[in-house]
Amino acid sequence: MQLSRDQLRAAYQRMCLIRNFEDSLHEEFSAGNIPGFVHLYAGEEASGVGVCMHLDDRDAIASTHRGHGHCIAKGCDPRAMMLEIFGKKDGLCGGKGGSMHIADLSKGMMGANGIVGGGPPLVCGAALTAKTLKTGGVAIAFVGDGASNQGTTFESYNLAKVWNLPAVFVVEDNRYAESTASAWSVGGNQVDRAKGFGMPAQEVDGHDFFAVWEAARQAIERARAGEGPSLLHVKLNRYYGHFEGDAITYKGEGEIEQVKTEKDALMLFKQRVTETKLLDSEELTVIEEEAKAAIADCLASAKAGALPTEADLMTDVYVDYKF
Amino acid sequence: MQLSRDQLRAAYQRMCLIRNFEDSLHEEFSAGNIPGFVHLYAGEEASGVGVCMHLDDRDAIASTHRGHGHCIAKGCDPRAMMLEIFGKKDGLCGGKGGSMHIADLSKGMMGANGIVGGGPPLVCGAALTAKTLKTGGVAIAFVGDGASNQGTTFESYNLAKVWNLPAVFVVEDNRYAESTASAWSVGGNQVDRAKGFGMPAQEVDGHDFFAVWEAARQAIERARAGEGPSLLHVKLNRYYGHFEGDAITYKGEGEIEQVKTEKDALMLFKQRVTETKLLDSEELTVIEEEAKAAIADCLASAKAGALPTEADLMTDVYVDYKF
Amino acid sequence: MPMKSFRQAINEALRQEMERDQRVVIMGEDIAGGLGAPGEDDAWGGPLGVTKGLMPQFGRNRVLDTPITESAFIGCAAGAAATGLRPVAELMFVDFMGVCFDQIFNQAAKFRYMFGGRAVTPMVVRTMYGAGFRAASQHSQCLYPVFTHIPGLKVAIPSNAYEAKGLLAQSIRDDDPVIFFEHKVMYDDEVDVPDEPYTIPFGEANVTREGDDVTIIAFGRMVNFANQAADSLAASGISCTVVDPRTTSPLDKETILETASETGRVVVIDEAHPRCNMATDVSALICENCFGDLKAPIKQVTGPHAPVPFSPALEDLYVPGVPKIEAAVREIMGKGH
Amino acid sequence: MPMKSFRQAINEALRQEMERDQRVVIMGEDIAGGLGAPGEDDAWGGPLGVTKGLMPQFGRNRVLDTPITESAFIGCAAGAAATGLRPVAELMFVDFMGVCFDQIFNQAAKFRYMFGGRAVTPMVVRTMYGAGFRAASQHSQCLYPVFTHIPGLKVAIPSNAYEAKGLLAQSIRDDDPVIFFEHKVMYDDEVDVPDEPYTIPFGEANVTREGDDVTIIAFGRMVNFANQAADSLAASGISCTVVDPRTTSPLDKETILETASETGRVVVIDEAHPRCNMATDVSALICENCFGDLKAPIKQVTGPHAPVPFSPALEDLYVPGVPKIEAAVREIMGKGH
Ligand SMILES: Cc1ncc(C[n+]2csc(CCOP(=O)(O)OP(=O)(O)O)c2C)c(N)n1
Ligand SMILES: Cc1ncc(C[n+]2csc(CCOP(=O)(O)OP(=O)(O)O)c2C)c(N)n1
Ligand SMILES: [Mg+2]
Ligand SMILES: [Mg+2]
Repeated sequence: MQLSRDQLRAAYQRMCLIRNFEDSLHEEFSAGNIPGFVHLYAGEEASGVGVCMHLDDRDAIASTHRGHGHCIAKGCDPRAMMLEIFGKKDGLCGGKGGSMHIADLSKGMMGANGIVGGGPPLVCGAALTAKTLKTGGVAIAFVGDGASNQGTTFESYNLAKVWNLPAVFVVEDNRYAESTASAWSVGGNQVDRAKGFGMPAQEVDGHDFFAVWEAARQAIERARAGEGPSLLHVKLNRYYGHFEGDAITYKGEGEIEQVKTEKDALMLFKQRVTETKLLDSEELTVIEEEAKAAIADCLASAKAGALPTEADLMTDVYVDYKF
Repeated sequence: MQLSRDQLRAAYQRMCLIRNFEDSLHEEFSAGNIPGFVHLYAGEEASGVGVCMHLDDRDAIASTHRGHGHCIAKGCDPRAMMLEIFGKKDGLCGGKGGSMHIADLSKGMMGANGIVGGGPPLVCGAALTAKTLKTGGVAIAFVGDGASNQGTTFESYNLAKVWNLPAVFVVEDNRYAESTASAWSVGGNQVDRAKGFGMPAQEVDGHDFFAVWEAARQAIERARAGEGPSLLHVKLNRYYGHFEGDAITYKGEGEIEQVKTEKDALMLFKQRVTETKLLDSEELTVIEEEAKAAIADCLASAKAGALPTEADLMTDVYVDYKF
Repeated sequence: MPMKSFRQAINEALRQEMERDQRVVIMGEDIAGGLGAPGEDDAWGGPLGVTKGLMPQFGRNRVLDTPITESAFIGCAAGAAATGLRPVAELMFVDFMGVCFDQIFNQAAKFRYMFGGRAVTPMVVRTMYGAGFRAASQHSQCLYPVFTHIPGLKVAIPSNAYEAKGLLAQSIRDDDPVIFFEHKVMYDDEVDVPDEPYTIPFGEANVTREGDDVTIIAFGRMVNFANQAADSLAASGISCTVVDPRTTSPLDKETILETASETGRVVVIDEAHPRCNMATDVSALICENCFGDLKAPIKQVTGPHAPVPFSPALEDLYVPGVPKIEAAVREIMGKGH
Repeated sequence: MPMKSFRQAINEALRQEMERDQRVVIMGEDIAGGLGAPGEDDAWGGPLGVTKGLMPQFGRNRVLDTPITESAFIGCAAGAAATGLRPVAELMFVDFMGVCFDQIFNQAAKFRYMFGGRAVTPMVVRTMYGAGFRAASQHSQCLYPVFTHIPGLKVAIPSNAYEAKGLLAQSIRDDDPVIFFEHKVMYDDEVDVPDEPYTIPFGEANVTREGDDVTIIAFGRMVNFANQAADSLAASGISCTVVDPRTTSPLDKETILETASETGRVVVIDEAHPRCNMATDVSALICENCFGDLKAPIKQVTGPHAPVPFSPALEDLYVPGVPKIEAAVREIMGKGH
């Protein structure tokens, strides 16, 4: 399978949007402009985008606490996201969700999730909806290496297998859960675990957009064809701390820098498409600059946005309820 | 490794005690003499006894809702158990626990459990105690095929592996969880699942006491030697319904009878030890009759036992508490 | 009107709602039963036969047996509800909430708020509660106070078969997540139940007795005990109002406050453990809002602060019964009663 | 006496109890941190640094970092407690209870009763609660009413660093399972805390202010707000008693009832959602037991029946603050206040 030039441009654009989105949040957090827990996806772009390039609005994804990248990859509006993260009334969730709870069901984005392992069961549900209503849709659970040890995740593997659901589990193994290495916390390994549940699985280099894209293509086609769930073990790295404010002392010296220089996802993508002459470097530069400008613009909107008010406090608890 | 004649006698005695215990409960339930949920272990004796023959009081087991057999195998007093199941004051748990919550921590029996998948985390705890206090003990979780799909079970596999705990998981696969076949409910299989977590595992014929005994010996020695957890997939059959009152219409015609005639655990044991002349059939008959009499006696005690009274209702909620 | 059992009423509500709306699916452990097994299909119809017959009518695609995997299938129901189905999940015993509560209270209950109103989660969790079945500590709890505490959840507790049918139909048609409580000792209890579908709105209490002296507010199975107590107290000249709030969330505050003010004497009956339960909830509500009308302390009659014991001898002492309710009423009526 | 932060006080209690008793072990996610990683060992010391320094002193065998596996490690703590250790498990945020509640409320809490008194389960679950941290709906709940509802559990909610140190030491020495609540916005708050170990007994309330007009009963962080309100009300001539029950289970009923009777006017402050919470619990208790002494309705000041919103603009409205407490007091004092 081959990506069209339009698809390649779209992929690079999304990756650049994510990178810029996260880099600006990092700055804004450091400047004290964003409250709460903020977990950045910078460095992991190829995974979210490589997977979501295969999806459309009938497909659903469930994300994690580290959800911004998945949101953008799945087509959520970065401006509304930025407003949300700044707690503004016009945020994607009216300011009520914040970074850890961004969602847009109209785009099939079922939510970032503050609960590690919260997403996989929900994905079984979206997959069940697709299967029952015969929408042709599939559902993807993004699962951290840390979340890969949570009971809800294993149960979802089994339920998806036993019910033959159109689901894919994407284990994004960025080598750490908070400060704890996945090399320590994961008994066995992701691929063997999947096989233990009777699911096909493969390991993928998560810095390589094309590798993710191809592996995801197979898994998603399989699910769409009614052949059941499978798992991808995507190995990658995050560039920032677990959350903003993390001093990252647990990582080895130069660990992040080495990844950045040797296998940055955007860099690898650019090398590949220019070397193979699929896109030229000028158009890539345009995409980069547009992304940068777009995010700067989102940021300006977010800063200027109005806050929610007392009238918003008690709305949206229920569809209807007699208080 | 070879079992001594004394060990063989003890093993057969325990199996006979369990069989008689369960058969009498079946009758008593049918006669309306026992209330509540009663899950019988008849048919599965070789598993509990084959495993527990390797254990002593420093070792712990956690059981399931189908706990009577494990209790007897681990050395709990059948009389006190019977009193408990009849809800009597002198029951092993003062009548407060009943069939689903029999326990005797002094014997390392951490309790039957009304929650499917409740036991494995507790076993990690007992194993941690053994490891931390260097008692030399090991801890065994009995897990049904149904319970093998519960998140708590998987998490316990991983925790035991990552912490290198002296634990063994014994999956007693009696082919059904309530009315649902394990052939349907278990994605993948037990041995591959264990391997997915990096644990050694083997499949065992649970009708064959000697097979269980040998596999358990290896797993328990491994754990005692500090080499970490492992799993046994024990395949067996239950003779009665899921609980007493179950019409068992989901099973195939003659399914239970065939097991009883072809591979009843007591029958196989007897054949093996008499054929190999380890024990003679007279002494086995004596053991059988003694077991029968012992259980009849327990039953009489249980029926005659006094009930708890209002004074007992609010005791044992706490060690101490200011109401 | 035909007499139907609590079990039949629930079965009928499920059947009628499934007929009415293709998006309604039901799921749970052995709700049909016999999956993968050589014998009878629909072998169980739920552990106590409540869902029997639904699989033959609606098929395995809408009657979904699950492995033992509450967090996955309850979460699956939440995810399915958010994406277009209307699932009814059976949490066999509410005591099992501890293995799946996150998917209920952090996911389903909060989607709408966290997502700024841009989500609906029309799911129902049917679950058994209550003592009296000799089912011991881990199969006998009430726990509805815990669910009532959580914003975003609705909680229905039918007191008989008629209520069960109407409240369950409403639960399924409702666009918010509803936890539906079925008392396990009531399944064989019969009352008149219409054949045709009907709903009972949430947050509207049912006043089952009207009286002048004391208002008894009770939940679920306890409503029946309260009615019995009221009938027997009437014989000794004490006239009671009995209120069945039907749903604890939303709670029909108006009816509660009105009936409390009318009599000025209140007894609240709650089978649940006494701390932070519905008895405290309703007592506090009344004490805050119609203090001036109160003639006596508000009495609470509840289960004790202890796990549910197995022994029938103890369990019978555990469950708040008619005599305890009568005694509480007589106590606040004061001397001479 | 040296000033110490809430964080330091908890760290000190853990350290001293671990020194005192070899059976005390602590476990949780990243409570030391850096496991399997090339960089700093003890890199985190818990997500907010509360357990920092304990691993270097006591080693990895007693400071046990876990995978993200709450049901396994909380259950492990229960099993370890039942077999001879005295584990202190950290449930990072109480909001995560939903993935492990079974091991707490059906296992640890019930062992002793189910096993007829033949078990002790000396475990502590330390956990963060409360709003104000901009941590949104799934990291800001209180939920202690849920644990208070469960027989077999004890629940401690320290209101400052001094209380935290003494109550945590007691929790660790206690032979029953204790859930220990730490308000996440209080970690940097300092008060005088003795260096030497001490315990504060459970079920003995602390009366932090004595007054004649109104009794304010508050929990955890709210005690500080109640004190502030009392101080400011004193300026306008309203004199308040403030009661910090310290533990919700057991609850010091005597002190509550006594102080309520003395003033005859009561306000209960509870950060938790309003339904079936500690405000209802205490209100109902008072209304049942000192009705005759009450001069006014019992007011409840609580968080609203809504998930905790992320936006600081909304969260600030969410948390019950000093002005709301003052307003409630003035309201029951009646006209002219
Ligand atoms: C149930 C639960 N336990 C613990 C946490 C705290 N927590 C938030 S993120 C995180 C680490 C997650 O690691 P991983 O799954 O690898 O995702 P990553 O952060 O690396 O993307 C932890 C422990 C939580 N939010 N929910
Ligand atoms: C968490 C939980 N879910 C469901 C149940 C109801 N239940 C009790 S036993 C059982 C089947 C267990 O099957 P298995 O683990 O195979 O054990 P077996 O009964 O075959 O010995 C079920 C579903 C329960 N007790 N706990
Ligand atoms: Mg990670
Ligand atoms: Mg089974």
